[in-house]
Amino acid sequence: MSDPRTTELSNVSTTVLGADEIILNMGPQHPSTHGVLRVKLKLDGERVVDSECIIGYLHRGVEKIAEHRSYQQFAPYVDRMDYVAAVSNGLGYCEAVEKLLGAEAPLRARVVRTILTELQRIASHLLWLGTHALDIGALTPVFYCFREREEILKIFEKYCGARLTTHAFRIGGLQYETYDGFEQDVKRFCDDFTHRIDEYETLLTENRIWVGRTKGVGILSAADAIALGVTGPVLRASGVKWDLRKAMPYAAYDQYKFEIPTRETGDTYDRYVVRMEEMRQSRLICLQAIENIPAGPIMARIGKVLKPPPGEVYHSIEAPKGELGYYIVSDGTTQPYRVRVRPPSFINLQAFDKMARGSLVADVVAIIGTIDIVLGEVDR
Amino acid sequence: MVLNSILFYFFAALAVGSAILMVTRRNVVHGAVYLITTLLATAGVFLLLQAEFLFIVQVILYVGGIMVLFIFVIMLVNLDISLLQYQFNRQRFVAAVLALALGAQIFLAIKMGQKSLFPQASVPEILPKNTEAVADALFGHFMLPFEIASILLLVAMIGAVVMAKRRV
Amino acid sequence: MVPVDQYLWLSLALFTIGVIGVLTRRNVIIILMSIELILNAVNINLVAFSHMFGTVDGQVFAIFVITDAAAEAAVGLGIILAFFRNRETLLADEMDMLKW
Amino acid sequence: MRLVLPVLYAVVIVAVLPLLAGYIVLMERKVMADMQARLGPMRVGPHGLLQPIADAVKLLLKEDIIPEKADRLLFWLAPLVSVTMALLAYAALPIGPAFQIADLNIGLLFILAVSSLGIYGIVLGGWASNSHYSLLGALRSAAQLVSYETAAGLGLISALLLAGSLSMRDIVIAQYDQGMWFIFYVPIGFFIYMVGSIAETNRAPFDLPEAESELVAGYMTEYSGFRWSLYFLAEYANMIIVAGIATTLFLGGWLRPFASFHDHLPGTPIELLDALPSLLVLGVAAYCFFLAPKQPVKIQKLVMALVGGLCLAIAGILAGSLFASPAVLQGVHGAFWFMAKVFAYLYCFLWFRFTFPRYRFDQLMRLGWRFLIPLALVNLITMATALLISREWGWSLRITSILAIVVTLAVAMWLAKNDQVDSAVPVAEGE
Repeated sequence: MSDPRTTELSNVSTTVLGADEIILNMGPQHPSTHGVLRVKLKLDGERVVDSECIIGYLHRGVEKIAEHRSYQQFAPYVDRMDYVAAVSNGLGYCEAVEKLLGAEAPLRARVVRTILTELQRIASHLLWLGTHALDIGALTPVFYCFREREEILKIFEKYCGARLTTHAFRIGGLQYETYDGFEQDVKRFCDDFTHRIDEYETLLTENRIWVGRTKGVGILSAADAIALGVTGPVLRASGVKWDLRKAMPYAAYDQYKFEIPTRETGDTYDRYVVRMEEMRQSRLICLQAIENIPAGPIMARIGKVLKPPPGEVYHSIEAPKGELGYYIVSDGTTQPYRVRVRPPSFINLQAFDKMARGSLVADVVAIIGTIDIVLGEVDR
Repeated sequence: MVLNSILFYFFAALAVGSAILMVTRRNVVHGAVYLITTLLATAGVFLLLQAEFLFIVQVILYVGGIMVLFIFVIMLVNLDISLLQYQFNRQRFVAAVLALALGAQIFLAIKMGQKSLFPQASVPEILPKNTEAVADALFGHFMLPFEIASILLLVAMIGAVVMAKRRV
Repeated sequence: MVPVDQYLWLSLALFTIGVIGVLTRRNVIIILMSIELILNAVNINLVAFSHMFGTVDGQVFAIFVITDAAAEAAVGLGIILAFFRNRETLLADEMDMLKW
Repeated sequence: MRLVLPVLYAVVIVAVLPLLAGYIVLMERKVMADMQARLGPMRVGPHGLLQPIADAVKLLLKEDIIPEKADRLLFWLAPLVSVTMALLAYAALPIGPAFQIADLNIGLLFILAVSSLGIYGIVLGGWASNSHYSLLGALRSAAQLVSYETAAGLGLISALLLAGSLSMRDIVIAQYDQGMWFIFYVPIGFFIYMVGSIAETNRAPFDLPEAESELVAGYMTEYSGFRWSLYFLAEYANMIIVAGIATTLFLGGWLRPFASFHDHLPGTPIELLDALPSLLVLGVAAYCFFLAPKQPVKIQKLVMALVGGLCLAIAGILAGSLFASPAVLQGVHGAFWFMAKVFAYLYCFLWFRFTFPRYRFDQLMRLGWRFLIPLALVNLITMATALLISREWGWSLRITSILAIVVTLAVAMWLAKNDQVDSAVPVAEGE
């Protein structure tokens, strides 16, 4: 149903309407659809009978662009997909190309990458928390979340000069050495952050209204989640303990101890709890990594012009929103023959219909928020 | 006391005028608004009759409750069709004449009995604590009717819920 | 002081208008509202007499009338809603399912 | 003279209320900013003090749009109904022993009746706009108002039992005579009224008719400019009204804290409380003068100093009335205490708004009908029993009311526990 090609001739509009049923279009311009998602709802009173996500309003042809850029030139483009987690996108792409080249980034680079990616995960979850709470009507958390996210973005800015679309990593390692005081900055943030999470939790976790609005809303069973290919916190909230950082360690994750938080029910509240716990775990990873950043080079010796041998590679990482995979086919030239991205938001959005069916209109807002989509990534 | 009379005739004119408008308007919502005006004018008349508690009951219950219900239902049912239909039924002329005849009869009845009915327009002493008096009457002498009325309301409530339910 | 018969005239006027409304209009909601108008006219009488005799009995009766009006409105509107759902009409002369 | 004073009061209220509403908005924005770790309006005037005036000018100058297919008569009428009813309710509100337009012996019922008519402004406005969002918002709003009015009214009755009168003035005097504000006798009644009043004024967390993301702005969607500001004014006027009712019934109205000790122990240090208002306002004035030189622009310095001067004048009046006759003292200080309590109550409104997420509509209705109304009924019965016991057996009302509170609390716990069904959508059953 989330196929961008079937916009109007969709299953929702062609089915016959019952006596009390109406079609409601939410979006693409709507405060709570997080960008330009358009949701077509068939309602019986306020109850959702059928739903369909219509996407493609932010399609920029990122995958096609890749075929006309050299490997390095394409790296900044991936930042524009999930623009609230640009660092993670960059990590996935760089590692995929490295795999294609048969090279590996030096350990120091991998550790710094891990730290920045985990900070990015926290930032992405913070943004999710703020907007999700705002959708449900809690006005205040969003400002607190942005306050902390600001700290993370400041670290990014100090490191590479950019805040949002950072292009922090290069194929083969890092372009920049860490700045003086990088460790202290991260440490200060991590030390501070544990109280901040407690602060959000006092506002929300035990709040009767919050629990009432999220518990039992948008339930996704583990079987459904696996069948739909859902990944990330959405999958883990349904009780599946699957995290690529543990299952197929990349960067430097195999060196650090952390838990994979899971919950059983798979409702909106569980996804909230899982993400909150993930932020704590990310903080722990950052703290462990910052303790001991090994010395050494930050760039592998891969040469200036990249000409990977013909072949194909699939590499995926655990992005904040789920499994972010890159499938790259090389024909031996300086430009990739084909790049295919497996964006977590796009796949996770497929679960929307499953979650929304039978709920009320007000829940739809909560469900869109809980999947944590970024339309830049869905539409690419 | 002149003020009293002026207010009475003002309220009376308002009530009758908007009642006529209510019966003749095509748009049901407008009709409801005119009925609300009539009811409020009547409430003003009650106030002139020193029935303060009844004034409040009229405003809270009639205007604030029953009429809200009416407007609710009017908004729930589709209006656009009924706006185009003819508003008066076939027997309208006969019915109007009969109604006017009934009115004339009552008029005559009141006119003829006027003297015997009201021997002396004796101004009674002002009821100082109207609310207390009504409460005493309601919970004292009229206790049984009061309880029956509440049972009636309960029955009506259940009936309304059953009627309005989509699937029983 | 306004003489009591003035209240009766007012009441009579409202009553007659209400009766005309009930008998001539097709829209069942307006008919119901006209009935409310009639009940209201009765209330004016009751309160006027209550005032004349210096007791509150009439007012108590008026309260009962209002209670009755509330019950009637609730059930009546419930019926209208149910009827509208089934027949999609609000016109009294089209409500002829019991006629044959 | 019997007519002049009320008319004067009425004029003052009508003139001051829009300004007051504007400054409550400013207060709201400032409180919100403070709770969210930011500054809020800072540009127009020092610390945004002139922001409400700028907003008002903006609203009045905006284009007045009437949708083409709207019902013009009702579209025009509806905001007027809203604002008229809101203002009418002020007729019986005692803002001090002297400052009341009319002391009706059905005062409280009058206020409730009139403010319940404000619903017509909402419903008719929503209908007249000829828009689905407006209509849905209006229907939701009306359903919510009707439901929560019941609960709020039942909460009020528990205090009325103690007062034994419907006259707003007598209610305050009863609290003076009994030496205690009614909130201490019926805290649960106060709680119920508070929740009910938030819902009645459509404030968060019950702001579904206005802010629910799918309804845009509820019944006000199609309104703009001056008409919209009328609705806005009505909303804030209603907030002040409910705060005024709560203040009068539960918080001792215009009485200052420990007002009754005045009679018991004349000349004791507790009299110092009389000086508190003037000292407080003096403090505010001093703070303004302290801030004035720090303002960046010259005109802002001037405005800040003017505000300080205004506070100084108020402090002067408050202090001066200490030496005037008791009637003047009561009148001036009564108004001060009344407004202070109203603002404290309103502050709670803001506090809730920025703390709680929004209810879903079915949860809202369930809270009203399955929790608040039963609780209000139980509270009423226990309170009446307590009153009866203290009257028949001569127990102290303070003890019996505590017993009543305990019983009611137990019932509240039980109700809350039973209400803990999971929030999954209930199975469809009718409308």
